[in-house]
Amino acid sequence: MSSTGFAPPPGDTWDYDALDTDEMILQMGPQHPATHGVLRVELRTDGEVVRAARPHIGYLHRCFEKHAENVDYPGVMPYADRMDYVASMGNTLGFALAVEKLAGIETSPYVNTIRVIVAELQRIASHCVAIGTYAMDIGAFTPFLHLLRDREKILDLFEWTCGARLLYNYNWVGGMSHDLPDGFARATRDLLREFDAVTYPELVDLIITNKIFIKRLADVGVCSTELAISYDLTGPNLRGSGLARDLRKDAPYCGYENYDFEIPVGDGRFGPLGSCLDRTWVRVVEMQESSKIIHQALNRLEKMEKTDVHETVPRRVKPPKGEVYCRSEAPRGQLGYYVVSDGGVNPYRVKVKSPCFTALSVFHHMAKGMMIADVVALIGSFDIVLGEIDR
Amino acid sequence: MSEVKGFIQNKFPDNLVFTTADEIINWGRKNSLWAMTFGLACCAIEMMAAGATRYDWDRFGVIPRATPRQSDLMIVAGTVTLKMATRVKRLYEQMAEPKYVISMGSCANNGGPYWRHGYHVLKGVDEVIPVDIYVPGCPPRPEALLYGIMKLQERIQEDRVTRKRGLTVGSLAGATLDGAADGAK
Amino acid sequence: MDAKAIHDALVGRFGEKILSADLEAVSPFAVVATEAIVEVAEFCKSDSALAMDNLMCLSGVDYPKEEPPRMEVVYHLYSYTHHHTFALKVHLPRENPAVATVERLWGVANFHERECWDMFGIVFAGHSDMRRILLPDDWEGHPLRKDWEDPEYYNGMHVKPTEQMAERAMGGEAIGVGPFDFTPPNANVETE
Amino acid sequence: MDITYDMLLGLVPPLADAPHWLLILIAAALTGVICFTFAGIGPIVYVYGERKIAGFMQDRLGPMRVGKWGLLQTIADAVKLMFKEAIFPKNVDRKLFLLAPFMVNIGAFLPFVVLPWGGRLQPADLNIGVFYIAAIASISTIGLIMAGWASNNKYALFGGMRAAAQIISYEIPALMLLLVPVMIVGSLSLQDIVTYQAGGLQNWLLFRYFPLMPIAFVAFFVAGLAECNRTPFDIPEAESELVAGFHTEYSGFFFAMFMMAEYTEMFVISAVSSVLFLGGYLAPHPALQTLGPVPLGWFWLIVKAWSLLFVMMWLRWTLPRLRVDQLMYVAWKVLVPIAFTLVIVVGGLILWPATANGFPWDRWVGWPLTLGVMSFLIMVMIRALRWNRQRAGELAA
Repeated sequence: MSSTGFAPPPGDTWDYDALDTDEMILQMGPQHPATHGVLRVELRTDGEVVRAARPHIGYLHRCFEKHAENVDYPGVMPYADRMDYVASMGNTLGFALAVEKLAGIETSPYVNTIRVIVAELQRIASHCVAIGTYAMDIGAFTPFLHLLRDREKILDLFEWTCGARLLYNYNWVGGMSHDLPDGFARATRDLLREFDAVTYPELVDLIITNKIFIKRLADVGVCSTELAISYDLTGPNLRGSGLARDLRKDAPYCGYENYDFEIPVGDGRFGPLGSCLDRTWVRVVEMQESSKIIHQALNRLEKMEKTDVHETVPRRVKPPKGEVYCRSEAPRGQLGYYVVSDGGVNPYRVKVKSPCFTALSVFHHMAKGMMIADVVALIGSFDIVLGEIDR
Repeated sequence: MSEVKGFIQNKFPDNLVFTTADEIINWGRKNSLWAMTFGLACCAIEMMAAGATRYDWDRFGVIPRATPRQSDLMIVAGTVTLKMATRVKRLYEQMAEPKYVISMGSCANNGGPYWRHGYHVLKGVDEVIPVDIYVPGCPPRPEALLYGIMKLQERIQEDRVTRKRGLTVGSLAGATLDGAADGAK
Repeated sequence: MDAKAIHDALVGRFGEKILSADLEAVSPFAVVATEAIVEVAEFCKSDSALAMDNLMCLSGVDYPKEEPPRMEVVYHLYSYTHHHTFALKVHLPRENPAVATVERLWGVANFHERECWDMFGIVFAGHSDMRRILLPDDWEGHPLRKDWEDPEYYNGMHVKPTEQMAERAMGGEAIGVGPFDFTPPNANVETE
Repeated sequence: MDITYDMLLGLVPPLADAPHWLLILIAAALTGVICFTFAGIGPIVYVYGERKIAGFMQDRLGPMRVGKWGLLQTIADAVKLMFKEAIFPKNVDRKLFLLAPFMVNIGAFLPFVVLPWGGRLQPADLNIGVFYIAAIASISTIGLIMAGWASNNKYALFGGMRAAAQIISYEIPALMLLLVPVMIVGSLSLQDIVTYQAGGLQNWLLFRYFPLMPIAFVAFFVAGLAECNRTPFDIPEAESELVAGFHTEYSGFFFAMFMMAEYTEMFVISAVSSVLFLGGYLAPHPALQTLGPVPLGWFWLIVKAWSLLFVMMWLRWTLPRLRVDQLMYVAWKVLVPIAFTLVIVVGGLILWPATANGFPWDRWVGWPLTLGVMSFLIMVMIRALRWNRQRAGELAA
């Protein structure tokens, strides 16, 4: 097999002629409407039931870590944006926190509050896309378009603040690229009022309490808490299995400690705990928590004295020799940056622990014995983004 | 209809309309471009936004189709990596004959931000398949994609269908993999 | 438990197998002997005081310029019950580095180790499915090593930006947007 | 058909002494041409209608750029598909691959022979009309399986097998529920069923045996949905799982034939259910039956069929898709028991003299209540829409 002579695992034989008659290998190929991008899943199916599944990734490997070693610290931001392109505020916030921790930069509470507002707005927008594409995988096409319409309003806010719709380069190391425009607070409040009054209730009774949706997801892809911890599922995937772990509460950063919000936990309301529906349910309730946080953050912002966002941005980012591992709560889970610096202008090594990468590692374990329609539901329930998996 | 010059010019009353076969066929092809859902990376999210409520591309007659057989427009939206390039080539060859390609985003145009150090990134999708329209931007706004589709429609409208096989806009089937490689050099 | 207490517990249990440690660093870590890494990891996970039941991140780092040129594998561990983190490091030689797998302790190590093999060439003995994870299976070399050179071609496609594209881009000349002249190779052959 | 026969004799008198079979042949050919051109034009309208309705439901415009309001959109699609290359993959079973679209179209077009558009405006008044429709509907299933098997593609194979399982297991409740109106009327011919329901709204079969017939109508409609692969039963061509189900390998004009067959089958199912339960070409009030000399039978049948078509399209864009085993569960554990009990109960009621043709309270309670429920539904929808708009407007202010 490989040059170092490792025999293939006895269990899953994957050569074609070893199949007995009625099994067949189905390639849910890199171009497939339900794989959220370019993921190839190799299913060994017996009729509709999946005997074994093997995900193949790497179709969107864009060499982020090689770029991070050849570009200076502020230059890594645009590449970090493009990793998880659905929630790029979360990536750049993670990297900024890591380098600030390494370089010992203290950002002002004003900048921290802006970061919280923008991160939570991005969480709502990212969950809109996640739940929308998930509903489309199950077959309902209209909720997807309704959620994208509501997401467009959030993108308008981002465009007004930092000029871009999808990839912002808004979090800099030590500050932000632009200050919030002055009408921002009023526009965000309008948006959130409409979100709480119309979008959220419509989302809940159009998708979550929809009888067919519950029937399709209630007892599918059940993931126990030990399996989740062992395979390092984080974020909504872990909270769907009943463990209330959220970095914004356990290890608060950016001033999360002075906002009160609860952590939604899957409670097995419609079936066994940890099913696909619980994970989606956690994401839906989390959107409401995020809007609560933004309300409090906006109130705090008004009472706070306005400092310049470029104040603590160093002219040349040269952190001292050393290494740091810093985690932040991105919409898809716990995003970890391991940054090693040798005192130079370019980072020596940046390793990203992406939540979707680890979520996909449990896929072959849970896909055994499922039907093909459930495999699609399982992929959707982990809300994976291939840009972040392949980096 | 463009000005038709010829011996039958205004010899008949106005309720008689003359047109050429090209006009009708191109008008049909132009207004029902069925795009293949081929989202790779960030540009796929903008392509979805282009298909969604605010920038609806259904107004131009574009429906997303899942199989290459039934689609005649391939929008390469996102970074084409080397591992994906062979799949892109195979999908292009599976499409039915008048097929058009829009390369959306600077990653698909020439490798984009991953141009300098991307050892696994293909430097532009035109190394593998012939491209009709390049839409710049990273990611291009949905309006830019719609403008690209309208530009493609103009190209289709002025194309002459009855020419020899292989030379109309949508049928550069001859561009094989190695043909494309030295074509680009 | 803070880093000091964890380090003392490890030294107490394993003695000289814990080679060195840096506890004042931003992320404290301890360097473990290569052959003892599985026992130390087993102890970290099973011991009630440490209870590191979550492998946050497993990363490879290449240090060619250090005095004995070495390759490192860094294990960042986290405990869901005690909310403390700690890092273990293993030093490996740069020519065919190998270390035992920790896949049986944390399932997630399967993917992390495959990526480490793919990017650095570090072999994890006893790994259940040692294949490349991100790069295509027929890719030669391991890109994240510091001595990595981009290949010229990968099955017929340019990997390094082509000179023609490079000097056109660098030369500031507007790269003509629009299809290159793709006359099919058999264009001039007169059919029928 | 007898209309065209007399018309033929009227127009071309020397034909009168031609042999009888030749006359029948020409008359039948004439009716066939008229009938199938009308049936063929239908999908052009329905595809445009579906895209506009989908646009309306998804808060967007739908096709606008092609004709005045995108009216020529489907014509552009048809022109493009005509000139598109129809690919024949190499190792595909050529004969079956070629035959499948035609089988599916046969299954979709032949029921038009029996559809009554008016008193004598019916291509052929077969006295086994309902039985004929049931037989024809299963031909398209063979076409689907053929398409799935012949295109030598794993996804198409799955699509074909799922189509076989779904349509066959939904035909059983559908046939049972066809029996209910036939038992009440006592004849299989569609013309008799329609004339039995003459005399205004309250005589329609839907409003007889008040609680039973609405249930039979809804169950038949659901079984009909499954018959023509519409959401939530569209698993044979589930885009998100099976790429495109059984017509994955079809391109160009063959794919156009599959789409035409699907939309025609939708019209056939809604037309048949409106003939059986909603009194085919009968107007809600006898006075509205004709507008001066012009008989409006065909207008009423189209109104009823298209309203049912709207409901089908409405369901498509709102409901998610069922999984294969849940689908079978609904077929066998829900619809088949309902169908059997209905047949037995209605059979018994007919034999018992007191309720020979309907419960005593049908006349006063039956149709007002059903109409009440239907109008309540529509009113709720409109109010929800207005509340939503008003809420958004007030918040934006």
